[in-house]
Amino acid sequence: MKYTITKDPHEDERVQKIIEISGQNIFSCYQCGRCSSGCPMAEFMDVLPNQVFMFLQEGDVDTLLNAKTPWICAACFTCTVRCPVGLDLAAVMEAIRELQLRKNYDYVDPYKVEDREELPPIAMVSNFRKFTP
Amino acid sequence: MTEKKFDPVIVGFFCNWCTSAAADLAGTSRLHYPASIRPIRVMCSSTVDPVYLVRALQEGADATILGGCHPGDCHYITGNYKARRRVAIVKTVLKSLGFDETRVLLEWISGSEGPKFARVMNEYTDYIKKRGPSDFKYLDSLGGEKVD
Amino acid sequence: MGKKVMFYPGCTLKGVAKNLEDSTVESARVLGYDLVELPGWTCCGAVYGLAQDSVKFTIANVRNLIKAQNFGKEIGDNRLLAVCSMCYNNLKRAHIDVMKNRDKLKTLDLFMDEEANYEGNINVMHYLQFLKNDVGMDKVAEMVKKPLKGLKVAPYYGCLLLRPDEVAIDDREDPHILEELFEILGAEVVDYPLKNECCGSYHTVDKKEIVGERTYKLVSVAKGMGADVIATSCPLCFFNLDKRQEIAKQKHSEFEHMPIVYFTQLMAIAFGLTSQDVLHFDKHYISPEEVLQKWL
Amino acid sequence: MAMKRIGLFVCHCGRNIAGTVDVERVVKEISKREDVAFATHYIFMCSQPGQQLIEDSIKKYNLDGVVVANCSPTLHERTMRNAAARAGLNPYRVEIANIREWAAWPHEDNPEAATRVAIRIVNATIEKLKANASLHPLEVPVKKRALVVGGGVAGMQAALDLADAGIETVVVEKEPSLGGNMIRLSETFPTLDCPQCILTPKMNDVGGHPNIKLYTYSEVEEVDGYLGNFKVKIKRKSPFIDWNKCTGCGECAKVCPTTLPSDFDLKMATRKATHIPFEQAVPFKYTITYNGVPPCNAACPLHLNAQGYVAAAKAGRFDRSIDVVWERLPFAGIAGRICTHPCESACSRGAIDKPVGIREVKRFVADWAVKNDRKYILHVKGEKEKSVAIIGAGAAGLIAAHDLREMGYKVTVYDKLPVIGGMLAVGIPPYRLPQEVIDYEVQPLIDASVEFVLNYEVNEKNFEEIRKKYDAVILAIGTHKERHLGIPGEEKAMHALELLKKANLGEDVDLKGKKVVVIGGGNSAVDAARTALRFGGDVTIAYRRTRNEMPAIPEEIVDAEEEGVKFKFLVSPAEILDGKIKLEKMKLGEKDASGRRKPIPTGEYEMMDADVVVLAVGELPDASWAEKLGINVERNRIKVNEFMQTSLQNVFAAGDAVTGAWDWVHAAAYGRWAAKNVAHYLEGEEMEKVQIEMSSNLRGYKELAYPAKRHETKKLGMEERRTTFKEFNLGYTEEDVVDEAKRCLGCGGCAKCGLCVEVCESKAIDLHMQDWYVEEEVGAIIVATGFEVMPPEAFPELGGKYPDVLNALQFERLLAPAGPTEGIPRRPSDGKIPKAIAFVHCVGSRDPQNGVPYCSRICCMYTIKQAMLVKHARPDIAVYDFYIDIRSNGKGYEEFYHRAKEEYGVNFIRGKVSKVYKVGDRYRVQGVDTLTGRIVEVDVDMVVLATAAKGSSSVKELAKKLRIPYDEWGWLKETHLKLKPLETPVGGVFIAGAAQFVKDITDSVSQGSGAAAKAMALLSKPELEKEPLLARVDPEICAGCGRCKDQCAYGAISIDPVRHVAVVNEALCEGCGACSANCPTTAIQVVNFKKGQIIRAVDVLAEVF
Repeated sequence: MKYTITKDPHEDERVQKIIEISGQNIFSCYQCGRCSSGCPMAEFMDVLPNQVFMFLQEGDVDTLLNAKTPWICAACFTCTVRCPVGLDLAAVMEAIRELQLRKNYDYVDPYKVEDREELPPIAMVSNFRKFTP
Repeated sequence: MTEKKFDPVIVGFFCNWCTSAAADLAGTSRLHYPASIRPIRVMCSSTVDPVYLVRALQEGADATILGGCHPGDCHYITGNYKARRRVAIVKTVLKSLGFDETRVLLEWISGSEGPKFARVMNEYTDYIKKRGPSDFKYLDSLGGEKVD
Repeated sequence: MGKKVMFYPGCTLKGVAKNLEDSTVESARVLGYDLVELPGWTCCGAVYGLAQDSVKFTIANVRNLIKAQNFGKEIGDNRLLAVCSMCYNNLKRAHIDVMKNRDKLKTLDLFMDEEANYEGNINVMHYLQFLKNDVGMDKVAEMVKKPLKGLKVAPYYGCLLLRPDEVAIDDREDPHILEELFEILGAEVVDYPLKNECCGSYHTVDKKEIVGERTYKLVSVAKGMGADVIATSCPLCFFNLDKRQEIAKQKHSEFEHMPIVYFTQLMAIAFGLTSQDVLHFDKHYISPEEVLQKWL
Repeated sequence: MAMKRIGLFVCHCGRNIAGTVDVERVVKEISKREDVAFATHYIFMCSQPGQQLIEDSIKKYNLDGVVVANCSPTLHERTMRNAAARAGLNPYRVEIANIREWAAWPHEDNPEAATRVAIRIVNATIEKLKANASLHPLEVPVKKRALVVGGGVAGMQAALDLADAGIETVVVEKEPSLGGNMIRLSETFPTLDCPQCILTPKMNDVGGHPNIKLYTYSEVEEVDGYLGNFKVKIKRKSPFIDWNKCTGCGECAKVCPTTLPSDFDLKMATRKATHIPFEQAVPFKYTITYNGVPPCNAACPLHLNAQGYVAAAKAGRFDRSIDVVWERLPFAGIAGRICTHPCESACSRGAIDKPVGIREVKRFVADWAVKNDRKYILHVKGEKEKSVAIIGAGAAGLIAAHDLREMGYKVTVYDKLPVIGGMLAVGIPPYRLPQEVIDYEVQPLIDASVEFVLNYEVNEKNFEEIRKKYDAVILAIGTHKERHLGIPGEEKAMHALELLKKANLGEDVDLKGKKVVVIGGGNSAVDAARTALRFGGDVTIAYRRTRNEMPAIPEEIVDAEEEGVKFKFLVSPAEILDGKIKLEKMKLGEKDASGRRKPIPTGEYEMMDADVVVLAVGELPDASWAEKLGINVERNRIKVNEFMQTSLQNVFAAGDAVTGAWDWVHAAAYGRWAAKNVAHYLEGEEMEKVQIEMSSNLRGYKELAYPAKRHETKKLGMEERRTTFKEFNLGYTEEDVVDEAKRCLGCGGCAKCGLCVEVCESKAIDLHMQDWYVEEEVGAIIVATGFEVMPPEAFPELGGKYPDVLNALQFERLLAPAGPTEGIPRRPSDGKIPKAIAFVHCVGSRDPQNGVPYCSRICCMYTIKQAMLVKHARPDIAVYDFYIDIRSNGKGYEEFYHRAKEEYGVNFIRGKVSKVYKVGDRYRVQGVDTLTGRIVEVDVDMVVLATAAKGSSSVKELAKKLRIPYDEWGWLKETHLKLKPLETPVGGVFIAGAAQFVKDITDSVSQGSGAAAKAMALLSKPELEKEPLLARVDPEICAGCGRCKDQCAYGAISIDPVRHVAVVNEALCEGCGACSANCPTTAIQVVNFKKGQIIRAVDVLAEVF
C-alpha cells in the first residue's frame, strides 16, 4: 500500500471539480470520523466517508472513482447534519458520482430492475435520478 | 486627463488598537498595497466624527476608509458599534444627497490581520479606481471651512 | 364541508400507497379539513439534486409551487400539504433553495416562460406540522373515538422529515411530534432509538440485500423494545420496512415479522374509520390486521 | 498658541527606511515649512547618539515641538518623549510619524510613492502636533483592598497571595462553600492527588485568614467606581440560618423531610433542603435551599403551605403537619373533605403521573388531631373595642369571624338556619361532610367568644338595626335560592337544595323504588343524585353536555357511578309530565367562554320515565332585601368593589353571595379578604386590593419522581354507602399518608415545615430571613468565575437522555472517594457496577456546527485520568476510550497517557462516536476506527461524555456589571491573548483561571497568582499615574445636552446639575473620544486629539498632488 503524491492536491483539477460541483471545501475535514460512525450504510462501503475526504485531500480521485462507496451512500444526510465543520458529505458523494455520470455512465440498467410492478414509483425515480445520467 | 492613469486618494482612519496594529503588521510582513492609502491613526473608530469623513472627501479624497476592531473586540468596549452607526448615517446622508456612498468604507481589521489589511487596501483601491474620481470634491458650495 | 387546504399527494400515493392517501384525506376530513388535490401536479423528483451547478431537480418542484400559487389564490390559502416524506422534502427544499438563491429562481422563471413567476409565498407543510401547528393536537384528541390503548407503537421518522436541518419538522436527533400524536391517540409509545435512521432508501431497487439488512436491524430493534407496529409517514420507508422483511427473514432465520403502518392509518383507526376503503390492508406485505384487531 | 518652532528628525532605520524613502528629500520638503525651525536625518534615531541629537537640537534651536519620523509609535514613542523631557520639552509635544511600517515597507516596490507618502505623513503629523498641549500624567488615589469573585482554586490562590502580601481581600463565592469545580474532582492529573487533600488546606486558609473577608452564598450585585476606587455592592443570599449562631451540628438536616437532588454531586445523589455541600465545606455552616412559593401553595386561594404540611406528614410528624395547616386555616377537617383542591391541579407531580393527594393528607392530619386530642386554639391578639356582625355562618362567614376575632374584634355571627355551617351544613350531604366535623372545628371560635345567633333571619326589617349596633357588617349570605328553568311542569319537580337540606337535617324522603331523574352536571347535581340513591331511588343524572364538560369534581362523578348512579348525556329537559320527563337531544358545538363546548339543541325529543325530577341547575343568592336597602346588586349578586366593600360604606360582603355559587375554598378566600379589609377600615388604614391568584413557575425535581402510584383512600363498604348517610370516604391510613407525602417533588425546595426550627439548639434558623446587601470598597478586582460543562441532555444522539449517560463532571463524583458511590462507579439507573464503560471525547467541542468551535483543552487528560481511576477501582471493568486526537501537552501529561495505555489496559479507539442507544439494559456505542477504516460497535453499561466547557453561566451578567468584554461562549476577554492574558480593558479589573478560558489546575493556580501580582503592583502605589490623553469639556460652549454622556462606555461623563454642562471624571475616562464625535458644539474634545488637529491633518492627507 503506497501512494505517491505527484502534485499538490489543492491544484488537482478533479479535486477542484468535486469542490465546484459539491460546493464544499473538502479541505476543512479534520478526520473526526463522526460521519462514518453514524453512517447507516458504512458497513457496506469499501471506503469510509471520512476516508473519502482523506483521499480527496491527498488528491487521489482515482481510488474514489473506482470505489463502491459513492454508490452506496443513500443521501440520508445523517453525516451532513452531524459534521462538526458543516460539510455536506452527501453533496460530495454526489459530486463524485457526477464525475462518472456526466460521462454518460449508467450505474443501473433500468431494464434489469426486478419486481418493477411492486416497487413504489418514488423508489425507481430516486434510484434512476441518482444512478443514471 | 483623458487617458491619464487615475490614482485615487484614499484617506484611512485607523484605530490605535486594531487596525493601526494591522497596518504595522502588514508593513512588517512587507505586504504591499497602493500608495493611494493615506493613513492617520486615531484612538478609536468611535472618535471619528462624520465630519472627518466628509471633510476628507471635500478636500480631495476619492474615498475614505475607517478601520476598527471586530465587533465585540473593541478596546473601548463598544466604540466600534458607535462607529458603525455613524458610518451608516454618513452613508445614508451621502446617498440621499446623490453621492456615491460606497466611497465611505468601514472595515473590521484586528491587530493580527496584517494580510487582511493589505487585501482590503488593495481591493478597495481597485474598486475606487473602477468607480473613477469622486465628484464630491468638485462641489464649490461645500468648500472647506476655516479651522483654527 | 370542511375548510379547503391544498394537498400534494405525489405519485406513490396514487398507487401502492393508496392506504396513505386515503387515511390522510379521511382523517383530515374528520378534523374539519378538505384536502384538495393540487390540480395538474407533477412528479417531485423524489430526491433533491445536490450538485451546485444543476437546476434540473428544482424545475419540477418550482413548477408545482407555481401551480400551488395559482390554485392557492383561488381557494384563498397558501398552505401546500404533503404527507409523503419525499414529496415534502423536495417541495420544501426547492422553495428554500430558490428563496435563498434568487439567481437560480430567475433562471428557472426564464426557463418556464409560459407560467407565472414564483412569488415565494407558498407554505409547504408536512401533514404532521399541519396537525401540530394549524389543527392543534387538542382538536385531534377531541376526535379520538377509539383510543389505541395498549398498542405499542415505534415511531419511525426516517431521514427526510428531519434532514437536512432547514427542512426538519422537529429536533433532528430527538424528534417528538409522532410520539405526541400517538400518545394523543391513546397508544403506548416505544422509545425507539433508531427512529431517525435511514431505511436504505432507493437502494431497494438495485441493492435490496442491503435494504434487507437495514430492515432487519430497524425491525429487530423495534421488536426488542417491545413494539407491536412501526409507524411511518414515508411510502419508501414503508415499502422497505414492510416488503424487505422477506429478505431479512431469508437471511436471518430468527427474524420475527412486524407490521408496518402509516401514522395516518393509526389516526383513522382511532377516529373510528375502520373501513378497508380507508385502511387498505391489502397494500401491506405484513398485514397489521391481527395486531390492530382490537380496534377495528 | 500654535507651535512655531518645530523640529523634525527623520530616521534611516539602517536601510529599512532610507533604502526606500528618500530621507533627504523629506527633510528638504519639510524644511520649507515656516513653522519648522530645524529638520535633519540620522541613521538610528532610537540609538543613544540619535536621542542625544534630539536633546541637543531642542536646546540649541529652542524647539517647542518635535516630530520624529521613524517606526511605529508602539516601539519608540516613549523613548522619544523621554528624550524630549530630558531636554526640558513637555513629552506630549513629541509626535511620531510612522514612515517605516506605513510608508517605506508597504511601498518598497515604489520609492517615489513611498517618499511622497512619507512626506505627507510627516506633514499631517506636524499639523496635528501644532496644537498639542503640554500635559502631565494624572494621579489617582488607590484603595488598598482587593475583591476576588469566585472561590475556586484560581480565586483562592489569588486571594491568599494578596492577603499574604498584606492586602485586605474580599472573596465572593456564589455557592455556600469555597472549592469551585476542583473540589468536585476525584483526583487530579497527572499526579493523582486528591483535591480533598490538596485543596481543603487552601480553603481553610482562605476561611481563616485575618486579611480575608469571605462572603459565600453571595453574588456581586453592582459595581461602581474605577481603577483604584471601586464600590461593590454584594448580595448575600439568605441561607435562612444565622451563620453566626450555626454550629454546624447538623441536627436540622437530620430532621429535614425535604430531599432534593444534590447540586454539589450534580444530581448524582440527593441531599436535604438544609445542607452542607460536602464534609470539608468552608465555611462549615448549613444552608437552606428555598426556591420560592411552590405551585400548590400559589394555586390555593387561601395559600395554605401545602408543601409544608405534606413534608411534615412525610416525616410522620402529623402534629407539626396540622400546625402548618392551622397557621393559615382552622378548618382543616372541612377543607380536607370538600375542597376542590386547586393545589392538586397545580401539582408538578401531575405532569408525571398523578398529583400528590394533598387534600387527603390534610384530611388525615385533621382527623389525627381529633383522635389525639390536639385542639386548635384561637389566640386573640389583644382585645379591641370595635365589633363586627357577620351575616351567614357559611364558608366565608366562618373564616371572616375567625380572622376578625383573632385580631381582637368582637364578632357576632347571624344565621337563619338552626345549625352552623350554612351551605356546608345543608348543601353538602352528610356522607361527604358530617355535621360533627363542622361543629368540632367551629368550637374554637365559640371558645374564643365568637357569638353565634342562629335561627335568626336578617332582612330589610332588622338589617339597619344591626348595622347601627356594629361598627361593620359582612354579608356572607351564600346562595340559598334555586334557579328556575322556566319549562312547563317545573312546579312538579323537586329542587336539589330542598332534597339536600332534608337529608342534612335528618328528615326522611321516601324514594324507595322510584325512578329519579336529576337535571344538572354540577356538584349539587351529583350530591343530589347520591342523596336520592341513599333514600332508595333509582337515579339517573341527565346533563345537556357530556361527561368531559361536567363541572362537578371528577372523583365525585366516579364515586357516584360506583354507587350506581346512571348518566344520560346530551339531553336537556323540555317538559315535566306526570311520571315522565320530555328531553330534547343536544349536540356539542364550538367552545364557549368557559372553554367548554356549547350544547346545541337538535329539535329531536325523547321521553324518559321519571317519578321524581330533581332540578340541580344552579343556585342564586337571595339578596333582594339588600337591594331594597340601597346595596348595589347585579345579576342577583351583591356588588362589591376591589376591597370587598359594598355600596354602603361599613358593609362588606363575601362568598357565594358575591361570586355566585362557587366552592368552599374560594368563598373562604374572599371571606378572609373581607375580614382583612374590614380591619383596615375599622383602623382607618388604607385597604388592600383583593388578590386571590398567585403564580409560581417552579416545577419540581423530576429526578425525584421514583415510580409510585397515587394512594387511594379507604372507602366505606358499598352496601352502607348506598343506604346510609355515613361518611363514605375513610381517608388515608397512617402508612399511606407517609407514603403518599413522599411523592412530593419538592418544587419550592425548603417546604418551611419548621421541623428544623424545633431542633436547632442555638436558635439559628429563621425561615423568614431575607436576602441582604453589603458594600465593599476595593482598589482592584479579580474575576475568577471558572467554567461549566455542557449537560449530557444537549446530545440526544449520544444517549444524553439516558440515566447512565453522564458528563465527565458527574462521573467525577462517582469516582470520588467521598462521593455518592464511594469511588466505585455505579450506574445511576440501578446502582449496578458496570462491566464496561465507554468514554467519548470532543462532545460538543471542536464542533462549531453543533457545539463550540474550540478544543476544551482538559478533556483528554481528565478522560484518561477517569479511565485510569476506573481501572484502579475495579480492574475488571473494560474501558473504551473514543478519541479524535489525544492532546496531552503539559508537563508529565504525555507520560500519563502512556501509562493509561501501557499499564492500565485502557482501550483507545481513534474515531468519534456518532450514536449511543439502549439495547436491553445496556448501551450500544456506535463508533468508528478511522485508522483501520472499520465501523466499531461495542455494548457498554455506562457512557461518559467529555462535553464541551463553557464559561460560567452567570459570568455574562457579572461582565456587564464590570464592563469587561466576553465572548459568545462565556469566556472573559483578556486585553491581549499573548502579552496581557490577565488584564481586561477596564483598568483595575483582572481575570484569572478558567474564567478566561478553560484551563487545568496548574494553569489556573498560576494565573491566580499572576492576577494577584498584577493587583499587588497596582495597589502597592499610594497613587496611580494615568495617561492624560482624556476628554475635556469647554464649559463655555457646552450646551449640556448630554449626548456625550450617552456615548460614554465608562460612565465617566455626568451633567453638572447647577452649571448644566458636561463634566468628565478623569479617573474613569479612557480617552477613546466617542463623546467628541457626538458633540454638536465641539465642546468635548480629547486632549491632543482635538477636532481641529485631526481636520488639519485630514486636509493635508486628502489634498491632491
